Amino acid sequence: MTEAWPDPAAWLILLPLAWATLAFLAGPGRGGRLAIPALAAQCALALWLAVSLAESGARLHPVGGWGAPLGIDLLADGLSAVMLLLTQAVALALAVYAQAYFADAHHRHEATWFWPLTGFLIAAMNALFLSADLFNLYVTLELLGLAAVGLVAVGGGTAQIAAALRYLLVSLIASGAYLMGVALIYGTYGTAAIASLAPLIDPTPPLATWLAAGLMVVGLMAKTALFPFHFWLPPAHGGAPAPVSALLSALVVKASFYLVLRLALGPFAPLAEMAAWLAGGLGAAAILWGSWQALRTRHIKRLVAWSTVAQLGYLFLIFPLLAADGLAMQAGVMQAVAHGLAKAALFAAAGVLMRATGRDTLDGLAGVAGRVPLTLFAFGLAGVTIMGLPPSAGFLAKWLLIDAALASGQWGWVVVIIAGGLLAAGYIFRVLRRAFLVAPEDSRFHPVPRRLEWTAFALAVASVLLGLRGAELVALLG
Amino acid sequence: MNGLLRSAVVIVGLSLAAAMVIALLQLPSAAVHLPALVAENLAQSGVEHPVTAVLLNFRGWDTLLEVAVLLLALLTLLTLGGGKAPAPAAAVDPLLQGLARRMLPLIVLTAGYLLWAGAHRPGGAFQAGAVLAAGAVFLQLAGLLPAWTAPRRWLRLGLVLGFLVFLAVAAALLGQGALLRYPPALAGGLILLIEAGLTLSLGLILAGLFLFLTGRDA
Amino acid sequence: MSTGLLYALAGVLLFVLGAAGAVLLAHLMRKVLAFNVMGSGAFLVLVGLAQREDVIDPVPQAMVLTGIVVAVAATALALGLARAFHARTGRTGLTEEARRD
Amino acid sequence: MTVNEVLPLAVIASSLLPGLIIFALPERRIGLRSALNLLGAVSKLVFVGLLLAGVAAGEEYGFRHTVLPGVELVFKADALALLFVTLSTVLWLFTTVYAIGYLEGSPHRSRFFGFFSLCVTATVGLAMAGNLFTFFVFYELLTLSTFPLVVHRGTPQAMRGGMVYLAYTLAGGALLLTGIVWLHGLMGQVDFVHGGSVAALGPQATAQLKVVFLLLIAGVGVKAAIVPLHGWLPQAMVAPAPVSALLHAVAVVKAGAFGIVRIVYEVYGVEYAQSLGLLLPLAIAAAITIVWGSVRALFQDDLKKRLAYSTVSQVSYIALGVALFGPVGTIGGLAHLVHQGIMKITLFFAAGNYAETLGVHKVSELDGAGRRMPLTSAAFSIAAFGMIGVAPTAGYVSKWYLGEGALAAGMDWVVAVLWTSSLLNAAYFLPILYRLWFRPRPAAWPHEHIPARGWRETGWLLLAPPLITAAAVLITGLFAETSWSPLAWAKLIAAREYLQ
Amino acid sequence: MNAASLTASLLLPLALLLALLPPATRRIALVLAPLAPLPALWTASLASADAVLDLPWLLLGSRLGLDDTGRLFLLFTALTWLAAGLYARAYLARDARRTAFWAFFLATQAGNLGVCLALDLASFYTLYALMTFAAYGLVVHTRSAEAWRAGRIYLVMAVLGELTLVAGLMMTAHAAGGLMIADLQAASPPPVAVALVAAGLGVKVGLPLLHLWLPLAHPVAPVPASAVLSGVMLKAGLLGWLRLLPLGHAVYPEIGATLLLLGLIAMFYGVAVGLAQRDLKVVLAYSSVSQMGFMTLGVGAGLSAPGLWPVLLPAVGLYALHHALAKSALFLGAGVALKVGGRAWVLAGLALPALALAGAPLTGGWLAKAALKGGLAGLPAPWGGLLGILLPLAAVGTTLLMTRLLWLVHRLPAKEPVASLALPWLAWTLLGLVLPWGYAQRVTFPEWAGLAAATWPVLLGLLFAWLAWRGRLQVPVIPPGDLVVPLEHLLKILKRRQRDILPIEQRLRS
Amino acid sequence: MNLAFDLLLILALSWSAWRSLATPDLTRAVVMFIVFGLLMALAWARLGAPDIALAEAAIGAGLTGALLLDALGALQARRGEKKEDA
Repeated sequence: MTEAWPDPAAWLILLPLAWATLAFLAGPGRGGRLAIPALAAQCALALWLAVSLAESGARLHPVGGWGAPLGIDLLADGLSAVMLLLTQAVALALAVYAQAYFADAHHRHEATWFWPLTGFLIAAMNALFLSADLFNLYVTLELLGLAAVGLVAVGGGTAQIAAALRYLLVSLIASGAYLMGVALIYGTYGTAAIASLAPLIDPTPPLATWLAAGLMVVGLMAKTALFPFHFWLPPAHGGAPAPVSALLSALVVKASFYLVLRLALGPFAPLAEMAAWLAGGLGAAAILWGSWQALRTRHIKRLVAWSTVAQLGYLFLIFPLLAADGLAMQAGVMQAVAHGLAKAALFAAAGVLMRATGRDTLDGLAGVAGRVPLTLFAFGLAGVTIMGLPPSAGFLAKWLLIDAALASGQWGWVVVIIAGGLLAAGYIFRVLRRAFLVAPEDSRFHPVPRRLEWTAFALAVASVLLGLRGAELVALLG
Repeated sequence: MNGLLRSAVVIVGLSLAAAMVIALLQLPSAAVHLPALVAENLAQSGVEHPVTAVLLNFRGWDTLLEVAVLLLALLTLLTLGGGKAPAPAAAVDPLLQGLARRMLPLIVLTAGYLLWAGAHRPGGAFQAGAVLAAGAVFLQLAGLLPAWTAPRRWLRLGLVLGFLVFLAVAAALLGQGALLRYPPALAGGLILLIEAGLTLSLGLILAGLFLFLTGRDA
Repeated sequence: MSTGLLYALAGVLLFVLGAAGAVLLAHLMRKVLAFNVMGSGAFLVLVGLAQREDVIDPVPQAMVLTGIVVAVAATALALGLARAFHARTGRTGLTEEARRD
Repeated sequence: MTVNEVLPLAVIASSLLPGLIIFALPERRIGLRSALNLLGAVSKLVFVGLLLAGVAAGEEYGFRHTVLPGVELVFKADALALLFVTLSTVLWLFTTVYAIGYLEGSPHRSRFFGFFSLCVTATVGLAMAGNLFTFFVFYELLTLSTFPLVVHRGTPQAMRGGMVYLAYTLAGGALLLTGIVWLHGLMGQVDFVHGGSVAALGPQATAQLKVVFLLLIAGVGVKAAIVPLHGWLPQAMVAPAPVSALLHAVAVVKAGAFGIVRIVYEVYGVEYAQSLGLLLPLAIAAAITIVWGSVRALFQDDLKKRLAYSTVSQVSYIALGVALFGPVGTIGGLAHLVHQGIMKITLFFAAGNYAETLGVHKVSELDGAGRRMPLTSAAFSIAAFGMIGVAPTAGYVSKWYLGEGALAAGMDWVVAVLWTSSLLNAAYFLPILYRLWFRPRPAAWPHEHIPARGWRETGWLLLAPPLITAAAVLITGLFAETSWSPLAWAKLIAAREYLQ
Repeated sequence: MNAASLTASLLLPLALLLALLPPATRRIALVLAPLAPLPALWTASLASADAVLDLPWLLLGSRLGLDDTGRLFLLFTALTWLAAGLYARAYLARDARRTAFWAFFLATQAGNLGVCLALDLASFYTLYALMTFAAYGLVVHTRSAEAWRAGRIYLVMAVLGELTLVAGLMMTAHAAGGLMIADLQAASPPPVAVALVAAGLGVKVGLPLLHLWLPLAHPVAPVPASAVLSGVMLKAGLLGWLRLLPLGHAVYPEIGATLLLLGLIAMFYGVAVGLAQRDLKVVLAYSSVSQMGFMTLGVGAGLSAPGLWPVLLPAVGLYALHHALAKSALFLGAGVALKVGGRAWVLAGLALPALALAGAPLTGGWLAKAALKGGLAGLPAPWGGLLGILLPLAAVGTTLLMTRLLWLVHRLPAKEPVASLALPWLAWTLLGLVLPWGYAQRVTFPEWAGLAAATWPVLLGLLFAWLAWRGRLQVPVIPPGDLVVPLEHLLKILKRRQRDILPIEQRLRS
Repeated sequence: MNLAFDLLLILALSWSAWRSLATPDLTRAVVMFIVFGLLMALAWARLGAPDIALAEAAIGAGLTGALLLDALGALQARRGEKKEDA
């Protein structure tokens, strides 16, 4: 039987649900004061979970005490622990950021239901990371999708509404595909529990299984905004308020990737090899196309959003390489974590830059290097991670990826990885370079709360310093 | 481009349909047979109706999250608004109003029945809540209930009450061992408690989905 | 052919129809309709396929119940967004928007 | 942790920490900032001194930290590392002093000095890297920390220079990374060890090892500005003078050259590299660079650009020395690592003085500057003679050893390269000296910022560093055979690399 | 004591140079500057034969000391510098750039003296370079257009020479396995090394084709500087040959032959072009080219036939001594003549060293030429016989050239005499007559019977001169620097071409 | 008999779904969708799932229908009767 009351995994879902609900109860614009300590507690829980997992290995929590296949299992293993840790940490930082961000009179109206939405979002992600049941995962996906849509719409502007709408539609169609996959799987095997499914699926399954896997993965790819399903992402992430963009880009898209990874490593492992090349190819295309667009756009946040499109490509590069002794999986997770921290920092920093200049274009950045140096530094540091330069975690991810690619003799990916890094440098430095320009005479700068700057900085530093503790992360993955 | 997309979608759709049809027709029997398991464990679930047992006990976790989904949809709708005054109810047929007034108790009664029935036959919180919501919609159409704008505190409490109860039960049970693992003795009572709360809240939420929307931009 | 399988096949049809519609139709309302059709198809497959030997399976039924509620929530949200979008732009489709990037 | 583990870290931290604090300092805290800078520089010098004493006595210093399974961050302060560390540390001290004077009153000094410190941190880290992975970490850190310095002025021209700089160095980094990971895949972790270690892979890996070598050398070759990878260097000249001085004398180009040294000696092992036939192409590339850089320098009127092309040429002497199979060439290359550093930094200091004091940026505007600024010009002249290789300067010593090394390696043609290069050096430096000393001074300087006061032709912070480094150019040349000279240290290293 | 005197020889000029720089000590330094060669003089004359100072920490490991050759060279070098210095004190008394002159003067001097003391390659080269580069300041001292031109050409040639020398030295050292001059005693470096060393130093010596700078640079410098340039600095190149070439133990027939040939050409070419000059100092400069040809012959013979070297070495040394004294006396005299005019006592004073140069009996030139001739006679055919004929002819040429010089002096308008210049000059001239005799016991003393053989070329030369004067022979004018002129022209064309090249260059850059 | 009913129902379902998507008139489309929802409820009943049938009728057809109609009104109020369906 499982441990008594303190199962941190389950609390990690209940706690955000609870504070989200209470925040709603508290009324519009409220909840920040509730969220921050709660998130801190969640951080501690996630850490606790990670430590205990490192000691004792993966752990199952049968909800309702029934156990699969009748009931639903929560499964906490190294992979989920890493994602949970990432989520809580980034969310905590962004909560601190958001509280300061929305304190400003100009942005207060955006905060109406920000906190409960965020709570649900985090709960959904935590639930997703822990769930071991395909249908339950569908519910968490929906919960996550709706929360994300709500957050995109939080700004209330026309562009945001449009972006939210597009996001919602894609998300719904994708969920539909996923649901169909679940239906087929359930029909074929009579269960939706991953643990029960894994031994049932052999390398020569019936056609229905293939179709199910295809539908599910395609749906998840669309939710992850993998090329060519990426079109919804730049407006959604580029248009939302900065803390929201950060949450979405850093965490939400990772959830569906996580699921793909889970499926590819778990029940669909026998099938994964066939589709891996396709996933890798799409990932490569995403890297190149996303970077290219990031090099062209004129808006700061659009640039960062396109960067997300590109960086997500790396996550899918791992699939053709999964066979190579765990390196690729580590690379994928490392990239997810690195990108999560860095992208949160980038969006947070972009938010500060935009607020300081009062403009959202790259051209408006001239001179910010002198005004908000810390933020620019944060942007640069996060950029280091995005570019995959040492000693950041992004670097370790790329290192592992290249290592895996070379180990399996698949040269082509190396070229893509390297090219992607260089292109990333190109767009990151587009920002930095303008920031260093001398400010034009007529430019006006607005003061920015220090807390915004420091949060962005802390996230960026974390993304870089994590590179020094990569061994622990990998050890946790087991 | 559009034509191309259209033909591509049609082709993909047709082949997908064909593939699925073929796949379904050649499926062997499933390896796992859950109905038997459900029947086996029904006695410990606290209810007699298998669907309710699955919904609130075996897969109660899905249901908990599902309620959160509903709440979330409502929340998002609220973010779109921004405190516009509700449109004055249009002049409505007095006959309809009369009918509505008389229907109201009936609706509530039906909902109560469905809730109670859920334990051992078709019915339950969702259906009951839906009926309640339908009633609210009906009232609104009859001009008896104004469209909602930003919810006040009591309404908010009503909206989340069911979920909070569910959550509290889950948390309390987690403290005892596992999420939503009802002690067999208390299972029936707890499920009823949850269902009662849910009926109220689901009714309000589902109604809210309509009432918040309709007042939006008329 | 069992009833379950029959409805499952119908579900396939509806799913594909809905999916194609959701992708191709421009009007937001129709997208919502299509999505609902698509969902219904998936639900039919879920229950129908599980019951292809005509044994009632409460588990997928419970799942579909959950699914229906989720679907209505999503529908309401989509409609809400569509209305807000329409209120701000007067437009009922996203297609022109899609090209502006 | 033992003292032997802490000391290398202390060397790194002694510039990292002040740098980080400086970032946070408000612009007006000049005194505190300068104090921090100097404190860092001096304490680093002390740590390095301790290390030097220890290494000379046979102590081993190192530190390991596992980053990924099978991937470690390794620091080791061996003789070779200390050669470069000492150079960086000493020149950092001077450059700091100089920069404090140079940037007096200019904006964004906290940023400048912060990155400046980071730059030095990266350099010493790179020098003490104990494996390719660690080397790469600091190699890229160096790229990043120098970028803000290059674009410091914030002009469009500076931006262009900065972007060119980045494009080159990051692309080089990418090549290097590929090579490193590849080698990692073949070998597992590759620590730097005397005599190299890849030979253990056996004959079936030679083809791969050759490609890896090409990747690695091309990667570091960008920073070492080997033709045709040198294009960034003249562009990067838009940076303020202290940056050019540090970039071109110590940090960036040397990092590349140092990388070549490590790769050839301690990854491949010079014997093995020779047996693979890798050294001759390297020598040829270096030779081409040496000549081409000098030829281009001839045509530059911008003083700093001329110096930059001169750097392109001079840094490849190091690569050349490495490529000469045999200890004498090694000694020459390693000694040149230091010698070129002090000579070039002197030249840049002086160039900066002309710019900052008189507003003179072009060679053609230097007429008579020797009269106005005799001390600066004297320093410049000494360093220029050093560059040409005129005895008794440091440059002469290294050129001598390079030539002897080439003869010992049977590569007599290298002497002709050295001859040509020296001739070209003379051709682009002597006209400058001629203008400085023998041409009449103009009626007015382009933009005289700092008036002369007695013998103080400019601010003393600007004056002292070039004088000291110029003296060092003479002293290291004159006393090359003493036991504490860079040459002696280079001999020590060479003895270890060849002592199998 | 030896160590101290060796060190002082080198350091005193440098110390005085440093003292010149700060205004505070400048005055006293100026006063003392002419005396800078005194320690060197002391060393040359009094230091013990085994005086060696090992300085392993200096440069690449240095050794200073004296051997016979070094002592001789140091002696006349120090003496000449002393004379020139004393002369310069008066000559430049009112010069505006006096300090600069003395600075370069002292630096050059330190290098020059040091070269005589250096017993290892590195310090030899170092001091040699110091001398070469510092002398640039002497060449361009007047800042006139000619001076700039001469300076430029001097520098180009000097740099080429230095670099070639270093390349040669590298190879030599590699062959010898050490940097000490002593290590070279038994080494036989590859011919290319020998050729490089010979050519590198040949620039200084003024070998034909490498001499281009010489007729330009020597005349434009202030007179005392010309005196040392022509008198002793050329000898530094010669000393380099003696020290660095594998003379006496290895055969290099091609290089030896080449040097012999170049020496011959120099002897006649210098005279021929010198006769076509109008400027006193240019005439003297060409005379130096010609005279250095004699010494080149000795070295060439040494490389061709090592067996002769024991005889040749003292002969070449004596010749160097003699030429240094005579040529510096002539330059100083020319300076006096330019200030005073063609007075009789000036002509007489000039005639003495002129005669010596021509090898008139009983002069140093006579001794030197006889010794050299004795050595060269041992050369195998055809050189032995050929030289026997050509050497006297060269003496004829020298006589002619000297006559031309005196003729030019004679035509100078007379001015006020300047005692401060004249006295050091005259004293020096006399010393120059005596001193070679002190060295005569080292060489085979010429037989008295040979007096006639030494006399007739002088007489023949005088005859030719008289005939030319009588016949009002018009001397064609060759611009100083001869071959430089077409070369410069070529360069100008190239420069014009550069305008066409430049766009390509720019295109390359973009 | 049952099979015939099932087939008929499926035909009706498909037709109503198709019409709700394809018919040019939006109002008619929504109505068709409500019909579709009711038919779905029937189908659920045929599949032995009265719970779903109830829920489908109340939520799928009822509430969704109401939402759709309301939204339709809102969307058309602004644009007059103009259909934008391309």
